[in-house]
This record gives sequence, structure tokens and C-alpha cells, in this order.
Amino acid sequence: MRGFFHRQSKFQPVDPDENGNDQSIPDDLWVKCPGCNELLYSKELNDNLRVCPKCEHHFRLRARERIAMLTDVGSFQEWSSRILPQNPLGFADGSGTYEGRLERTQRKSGELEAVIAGEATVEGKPLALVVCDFDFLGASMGSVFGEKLVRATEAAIERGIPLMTINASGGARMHEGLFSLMQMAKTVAALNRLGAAGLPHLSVLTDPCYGGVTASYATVADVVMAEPKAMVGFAGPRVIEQTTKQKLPEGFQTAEFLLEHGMVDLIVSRDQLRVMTASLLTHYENARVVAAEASAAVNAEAHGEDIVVSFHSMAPERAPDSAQTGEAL
Amino acid sequence: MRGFFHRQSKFQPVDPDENGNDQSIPDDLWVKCPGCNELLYSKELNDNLRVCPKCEHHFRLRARERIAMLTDVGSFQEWSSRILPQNPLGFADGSGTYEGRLERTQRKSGELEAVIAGEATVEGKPLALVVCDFDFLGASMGSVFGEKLVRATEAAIERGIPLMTINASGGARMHEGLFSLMQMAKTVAALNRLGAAGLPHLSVLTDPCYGGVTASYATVADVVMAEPKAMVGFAGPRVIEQTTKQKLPEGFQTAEFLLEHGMVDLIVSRDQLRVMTASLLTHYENARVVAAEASAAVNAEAHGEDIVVSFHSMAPERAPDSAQTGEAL
Amino acid sequence: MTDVADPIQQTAPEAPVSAWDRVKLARNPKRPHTLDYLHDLVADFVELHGDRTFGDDQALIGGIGKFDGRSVMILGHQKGSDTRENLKRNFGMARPEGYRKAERLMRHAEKFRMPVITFIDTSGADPTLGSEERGQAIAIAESLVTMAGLRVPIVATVIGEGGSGGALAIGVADRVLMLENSVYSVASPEGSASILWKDAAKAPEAAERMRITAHELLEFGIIDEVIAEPAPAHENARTAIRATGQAISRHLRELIAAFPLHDDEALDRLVAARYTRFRSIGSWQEESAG
Amino acid sequence: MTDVADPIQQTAPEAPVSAWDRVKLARNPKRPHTLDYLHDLVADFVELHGDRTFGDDQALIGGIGKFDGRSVMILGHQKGSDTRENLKRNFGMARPEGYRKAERLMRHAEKFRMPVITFIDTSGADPTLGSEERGQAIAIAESLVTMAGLRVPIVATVIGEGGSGGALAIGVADRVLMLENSVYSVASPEGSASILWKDAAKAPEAAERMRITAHELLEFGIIDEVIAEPAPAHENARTAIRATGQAISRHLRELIAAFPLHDDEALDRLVAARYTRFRSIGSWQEESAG
Ligand SMILES: [Zn+2]
Ligand SMILES: [Zn+2]
Repeated sequence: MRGFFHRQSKFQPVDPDENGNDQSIPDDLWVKCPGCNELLYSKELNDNLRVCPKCEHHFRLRARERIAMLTDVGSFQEWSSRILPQNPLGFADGSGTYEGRLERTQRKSGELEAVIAGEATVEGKPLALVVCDFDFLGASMGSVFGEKLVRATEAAIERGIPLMTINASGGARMHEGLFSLMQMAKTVAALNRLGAAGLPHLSVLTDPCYGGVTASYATVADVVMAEPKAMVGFAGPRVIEQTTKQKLPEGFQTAEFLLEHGMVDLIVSRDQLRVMTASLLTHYENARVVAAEASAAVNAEAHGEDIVVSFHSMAPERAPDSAQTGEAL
Repeated sequence: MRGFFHRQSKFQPVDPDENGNDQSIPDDLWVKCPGCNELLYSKELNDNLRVCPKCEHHFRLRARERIAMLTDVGSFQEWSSRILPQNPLGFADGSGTYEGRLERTQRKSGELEAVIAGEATVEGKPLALVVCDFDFLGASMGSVFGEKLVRATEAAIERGIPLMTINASGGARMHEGLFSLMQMAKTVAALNRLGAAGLPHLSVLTDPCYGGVTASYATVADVVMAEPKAMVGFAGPRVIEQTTKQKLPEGFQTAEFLLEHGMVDLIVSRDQLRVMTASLLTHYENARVVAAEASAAVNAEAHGEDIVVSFHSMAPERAPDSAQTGEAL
Repeated sequence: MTDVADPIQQTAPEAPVSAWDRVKLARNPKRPHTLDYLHDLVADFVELHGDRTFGDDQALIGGIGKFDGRSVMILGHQKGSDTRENLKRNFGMARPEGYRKAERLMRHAEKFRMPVITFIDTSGADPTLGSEERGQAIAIAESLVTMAGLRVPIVATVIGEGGSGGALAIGVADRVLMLENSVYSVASPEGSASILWKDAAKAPEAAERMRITAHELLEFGIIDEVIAEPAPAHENARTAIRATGQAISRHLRELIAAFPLHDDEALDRLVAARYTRFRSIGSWQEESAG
Repeated sequence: MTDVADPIQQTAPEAPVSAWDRVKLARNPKRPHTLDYLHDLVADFVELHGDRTFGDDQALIGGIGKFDGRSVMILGHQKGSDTRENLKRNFGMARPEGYRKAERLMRHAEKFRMPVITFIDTSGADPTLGSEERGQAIAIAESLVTMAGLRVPIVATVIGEGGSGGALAIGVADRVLMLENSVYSVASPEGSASILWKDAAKAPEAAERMRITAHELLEFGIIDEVIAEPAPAHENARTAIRATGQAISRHLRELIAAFPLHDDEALDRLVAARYTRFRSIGSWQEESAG
């Protein structure tokens, strides 16, 4: 599976004009892997979708890096890029006003807010896409986050296409107070409408994913995927330890822990996400489109013709587990 | 609450002609309580709804005893009393044919099958009622059980009245093989229709309740009540111990255990069942009937009149928990 | 979203009360809790227990009762008024079982066309190993999903603390009311202070800056009405409870008049109106496309 | 219920095979299990895990795959073919988590109008302390409720052992098929023998008397078709799997033709037909009212 994306540019080039910086990582640096402590040459790491070749540690990615890795080259069209945060509470804390904080974050991150929304294709299949950028205030969910996600959902309904969210978040955007909390209700309500329209929501949980995002739209998707070892939970481990004086078990809140506890559908390593997404999209499209057509065809068939059924694979007599796609871990 | 039923005959007299025997327990015997080992005078026990006055142990009851305790005097009209079991498998075991077994059980129990179905009122409120008789082959669920329950459900839908089931069972009627198992699907499917008609199903789990009854209609009711200390589960304790060599904890599979594990709505002692049933029936009737009427009334009100709201109780300033009806245990 | 001209909302405290004062009032252990409201406002209450999968959470209770002549489903966080009761009630911090019970009972209400009344009174959802293992986040999220689509009217009232997702989980309502001395916040003042000021002792300042009081949230249009407390509710519970009952009743009657419970098409409109209510909450600026 | 005139059903074994022989064949660890069927009959299978409340049960698996050109939801008990795998799969005895996963995935299928295909292969539901604590009975009951009302076609096939409520929990289908050497019973022969004969060693006799073989159940009208095994499935898996695929496909096509997936009114009729199917199962005599 390695090198799956080589036929497209490693990272789809980000338009440097839009946000004023190019986010790709220089190829000539050494990076220490937090998973195995090995020094990795960043070119090698980049060529491997920023997954450590030694221990498979998945490095965190910026939103536009994820979009580039997932979508067909040149297919991404950004939506709602000009919805900007403001300061409804007139909030200021020890480090100054919220506006000041936003401005510094925008300059440093090169993004205007914590999610990028848009439309793209994956293996030719169209979808609406909302991707969190953890480098923007920990991808905290504020008004703009909620609004962009809801608009993307509404656009998906209008266009009749599925929605995929790639999630990472530290939680609520504290600076926006209760406006922030209410985005949980707002996003979930919009996604109810997507479901009522028969369109799927695929969610990918990436490291780290906590608080309001996990406790709203991201975990009630039709399919919930997680990247290996991603940390996912409601309350953070530090809060739990402080509150309960409890020692937390090894592997607590990892994607593997969530899978074992029945909370996610499958763990998908980064190099498999594209093919898994395409496979799922094909199934839902199939169910949507083929069902109606097949009904008609079968009607004809049922009145006369022999039924010839062909199955895809007759190769090995017995199936080893591991051959099952999606049989995670 | 004791003596709640004194205004009706202790046990509504069973028609001795129908099944050939009178099921009431003679008043002049001594009975040893399995809960506290005390010797109880059966008159005293009968007067107390066959609940031990010392330890509140709820003695098992026959179906017609339960009907008498629950329903308004003379209100019970039996349904489907002439649906009789037969032997679809041509089954026989070490103790002879199924027909022979049925005949002996019918003679001994004075019943023709393991459930009694009918219509009655409780505090004047009509309901369909299906009650298990554990003395009839352990109230095992066979074809007649399923058919009588389904007919009662269909009659409830037709009449627009709620359904109550009072359950006890050792499990499936083995002698009827897969016909027996299929009653689980059959009964649940019928109850789906009751729900679609907006009519509630109230279930009472009594000692003992196991197997197919617990794993079908009896536990997916709208309200699931249980008698104190009733043993309720899927697999029996002996099977579990034999299979797993595990020692089972104190109180395992008691009603209280089920409440703690979130499996029942409330525990209702025998002397409270009648009033609790009436209260629930009133609420559902209210929701059904009053909603529509109130809508009209409120419409008028909303255009002019002052709203005068009166609440029922202003008595003690603060409410102790225990005052809440249904705050079980 | 709703008529906010009712004179009851104009009531202001005689002396200025700081946000931190409100927090302390909202947390006063003698303040009436859900069961007190039930006792005074609801007849024939039948508590229904359990989530049908794991347990029964006594920090979030629910059941059917008669309110203002109508059988309704009532849900609420339940705090204790002393340590013993607080241990039983987990200080009103619900576990996944609690939210799953709430969801179950809301679906029950929908099935029988009973309106839903919720009382919010929690510092937040239970933050423990066990609750995380059993999917605290998903339990909350699923409750939000259910409420957002529920085809019966819902009135929620913040009676004390409304803390974080654990509060919102029973707060996606057609009308959201707050008692004057309740607070509703995205995180506790202490939590906010340690995150934003790196100092939990700045909680009073955080309480002020985070705009968590009823009057502020009414101004933002996030809640629909402030219920006056002429005296703090723990000093005169009966008055506060009665005023709360009157307010809930008024809103419920309005909702039922506008969206009759027997009218399926009206219930579609109800869900659409609830969507619009939450859809519109947010604050942003929009540049015209360059 | 359905056309039973298909010649495939007439196939009888050359030598008489006792019910107990069938039991042994049904339990043969080398007999193909659900994953083997998936491997040969299904393309692009994506396994979906978890019940969203407690765990992921590997004794009952499910996911989306392409069968006969159509994307469908597939569910099945999964036994192991050796001890190591059987420990992982709990010998195909599902826990409440498994049935809750099944229920979740069936609702998923309904939402996206995908037909459901199930493979039944279990000696029964897991009978342990933990499963009882977490509501084994209710989990099975809820799965029955969901299947009885599911608005997409369901085809179930007993491929090995169909034991008790743990089997029926994924067996409330529009068509129920059985392989010739599978068995379907209200309790295991050993269990039946110890209850009825007070002697588990009488299992072979119980197997005979309980009428648990495919041909007998077809005669009773409880199942809809017997899939022939010219050789026992563990000797020629490919042939058995292929025949099973053909049979499922034929039934699914008939169902979809009669109840098109895009037609809401037809799906109402589908659920009504499923009701009638199970409603009619039973054996009793009725005295005319005296
Ligand atoms: Zn590494
Ligand atoms: Zn006693």
C-alpha cells in the first residue's frame, strides 16, 4: 500500500496566495519520531504520508495536507472561505483580546479558521469535505467551525453528495462561550437532515480528538473511522487523573481502545484511507442508485430469463481473516 | 397499602366449571416462607396478597390469582380459552408422548395452557391482559402461548386499549421444537403493531422469568416492572455455573440486580401493582386523548384569556426522595 | 426566537450581583433541585429507570408525570443537598447510562406524543475512566441527535448549573429558560480560568468574562426567557418553583397551540423550527468573495 | 410461504443420514463459516465494528459488501476453525454487544435501503455472568423487534448450527434458508436431552425427536428452502458456498422485485408480509366455543 499516492504529487500544492504561506514541510530536515524515538529524514517521512516507516506512528497533519492526500489532484474546491470569526463576548484574557489572539493564530497558521470546507472527488467520487486544522487554536469548535460545517452539510444535501469530516479538536472555542457549546447542537441537527436525505456522513477521528467535537457530530456518523493510535475521548486524560486520582490504563483513549470498546467502526491507516473512502462511497452510491435501477431490471428478469449469478472470487478455498478488508488489527 | 384489595374478594372466584377445579389456597394451613423460614398461617398470607408479612417474600401465584388481585371485580372476560395445544412434532420422550404430558398437566393445573388471556378493567380503565401460569409446564412458551398473546395484542389494537403482560416462564416449550422458538419472533412482531397504534405494553416480570419469554416480548415493553426479588434472566444460574465454572454473585439475576443494571423501569411490590398500573394507564390515556383536546382548548386560550395554572401540591417546601412514587429501592 | 417582552424578564436584582455571585448561588446545595420541582409541580410521577444496556444513573432521572393537566416526560440532572445524597447522585454528573436513559425516555415520549420537560443542573458530564470506556462522548452526541429530531415539544430550564456538553445533552429544546441565578457555560469558571488564565483562582474573572448569566445569554438570543428570583431560590424555593412552573407551562401551551401533538404535519414544522432555532446561533463576519 | 418446488430441494442424500449425523456435520470445525461465505460471495467487504455502548463482539460480525452486484449489509455469527480462533470468536456464541451491533447495522441498512443478509451459525447466545449483567435477553429481544419492523428485505441462512434465541436474533427474515446439513433447534440436543430425558447422553435421540433438520423444518413451513449439499460442506466448501450464494441471490431478487427498495409503500407491504410469515407459525387446535 505504501506509495499509493505517488501518482499524484506528494502533497497537492496549497495555493500560497490564499493564506500567504506554503504549508508543505521541507524535505531536508531530520524529525524525531515520538513513537519510536528514531530520527527520520523528513523527505522519507513525507513520501510515506508522514507515517513513521519504523513504527507506523501517524504524525499529525495540517488540514490542507489531509485534503491533498485524500482527494483527487486539483479536485478540491473550497467553500465558505470568507466566513471569519469575531468576538461576540467582547472576550479578553491574560494574553489580551480574542481578536488579537485570532490575528496571531491566523498569521502563524496561515488559516483563517480551524476548519477547511469544500467539495472534492476521491477516486472520481464527489463528496463534501470538512477538515479540522489542529494548528488553529487546537481546532476548537466555535461559531465559524459550526457554520462552515453546517453550510457544507446543507450544500451536500443540495448536491446529493456524501459528507466526510476529518476531525481533530481540543474541544470548544472557550473564547466564544456558549456560542461555542451551541455548535454541538447545531451541527448534529444539520447532520440529521443529511441522514434524512439518505446521504452518508463518514467521519475520521485523528489525533487528538476531544470535547465538543467528539461529543457531537464526529462520533455519530454513519461510519466512524479512526487513525491508528489517535487519542480520542470526551474528557482529557489530565482532567480525569486530576478529578479522580485514578491511574489510567495503558492505551487508554487510543483508537484501538475505542475499537475494543465498540465506539468506532474501524481503524484505517493513513495509506488505506483513500481506498477505504472510495469503497464506502461506492457502496452508498450503489445502494442509492442501483437499488432503483435493479428493481426495474429484476422485474424483467423475474418474468422469464434464467438467473445467472457470478461471484467475484473463487480463488482460495478457505478465507484467512486477514484477507478481509477492514478487519482492523 | 396492605389490605388494598379487601374491598374486593381476596381472590376473584375462578369459575370451577371451566377447568374443573378451584385454585384458591385453603385458609387453614401453615406455610414455611422460603425467604425467612418462618411458619406463616395461610389465611394471614392470603390476606396479604401472598407476600410474607415478616420478610416481604413474594410467593409465586397462579395466573388466575394474579388476575383476581389486579383487576376490578367481575371485569375479567377471558379470550381464546378454547385454543388447545397439539403435538406438531409427534414428540415423545422418556415420560411418554407430549399429548400425555399435556393431559396430565391440564388435569393437575386445572388450566388448558400456560397463559390466560382476556380483557378487564383496573380502577375502571380497560386493558388487554395476558398472564402466565408457571404451574402449567413452567409457563413454557409454545404455539398456544404465542397465539393467545398475539390474538390479545390484535384485539387490543382493534379495541384501542393497552396491553399488560404478567410474565413468568422457564423458557421455551421444548416439546414443540422450533415452533416454540418462533413464538419469540411472532409475539414481538405483533407488539410492534401495538406500538405503531400508539398503545402501550406494560410488562410485569415475576419469579421466575427466563429464556425465550425474557428474550422476547416481556423485556421490550414500554414499561417493564418487576416484582421484588423475582429471578429474571436469559440463561438460568445452573446453566451458567455449569458452563463457566464461575461462582455467581449474591443477588445475581434478582429484580434488584436488573434494576441496578438498567434493565427494568421499576420494581413494584405486589400491593402497589394495581395503583401503579392505574397511574400508568391514566398517563397514556391522557397523552392520547388529552393531547388532541388540549390543543384545541389551548388554541382558544392563546387568543385572549389569562392562563391560570394550578399545581397539585404545595405542601412541604422540600421533597424527600422517598416521596417520589416509583423511586424504587 | 420567541417573544421576550414579557415583564417577568425585566425584573432586575436590586443590588448589582456579579457573575461569580450567580455561580455561588447556582451551586448552593440548598437550592431546589429537580426532585423538588417534581414534587411541587408534578402529580402522579412514575420514575422510570435504566438505559437497558448497562446501568441506572441516579445523576440523571426521568419519568412520566402530570404537569399542568397533561402527562409529560420529565428529565433532569439530580444533585444532592448533602454529601451522602451527592455520593448517590454523583454530584449531578451524569454517566453514559444517564444520557442513554434520557434518550430512551425521550423516544418513549415521542412514541406516545408526550411533551418533554427537562431540568438542567450539572457542573458537567462525569469525567472518569469508566464513563470514557462506556462512551461518554457518544452517549452525549446521541442524545443531541435524538433531541434535534424529536417530534414532540421540548422545554428545557437551567435551574442551577448548566455546565458544558453534559448540560446541553438534555438542552436541545424548543424553548430554553434559565432561572435568574442559574448559569450556563461552555466550561466551569474554574476550568475556563485554568485553560485561559492558566490559573483556576481566576474563576471569578472567568465567570464575568465568559458571559454565563441568564440575562447575558438572553441578550445573545441563546436562551428564551429569564425566570426572576425575587429572593434566591434556596431562600424561597416555593416561589422560584412556582414561577418556573408558570413559565414552563406558558411556553408549553404556546408550543402545543402552534404545533398540535396530534398533527403530524405540525410536528414536522416543530422539528424544522427547532432546527432553525439552533441553526441560527453563532457569531461571525462574512467577507464578500473578493 | 414461498415456492418450494425448486428441484434443488428435492436432492436427498444417497444414504439415510440421521439427525445426529447432521448435528455432527453442522458442528464440524472445518465446515465453512461466515467469513468463508463472505470471501467467496462478497466483494469489497468493509467490516463495521462495535455496538457504540460497550464493546465489539467478534462472535457476531457485520459489514457492507457487494453481493450479486448490489451493496448489502451482511451479518453472521463467526465460529473459529481451531481453538485459538474459537477463543477469539467465543465459539460463535454472541454476547449482548454482538446483538446490539447487529441491531445497529440493520438500522444502518434500513437508512440506506440496503438489503440484509444474515448467516446463522451458533450453538446459542453466550451464557455467562457478564452477558447476563449486560442484558443478554434484552439485546436479543431488541434485535427481534428491529428485524420484525425493518423496512428492507432480509434473507437469513442457517449454515451450521442454529441454536435457540441466539440464532433467531438474526433470523427474523423474509426468507429463511438452511443448508442440508445444518440444524436449527430451540435448544441444543444435549440441552434438550438433559431437560427432557434428564440425561445429556440422550442427545442423539433428542436430535431425532426434536425435528431439527432442514427437510423437517421445510415441511413444517418454518423455513423456505433447503440448500443441497451433494457432499458435506466441509468436504467441498466451494460448491456449498456457491449453491448458497445462488439461493440467497434468487430469493433476494424475488423480494426486491416484489418490494422495490425505492418504493415506500412496497416496503410497508414487505414488513406486513414478514409479519404474516411469522404470525402464521404455530400449531394448535381450536375448539368451537361451547
Ligand atoms: Zn516511529
Ligand atoms: Zn418471609
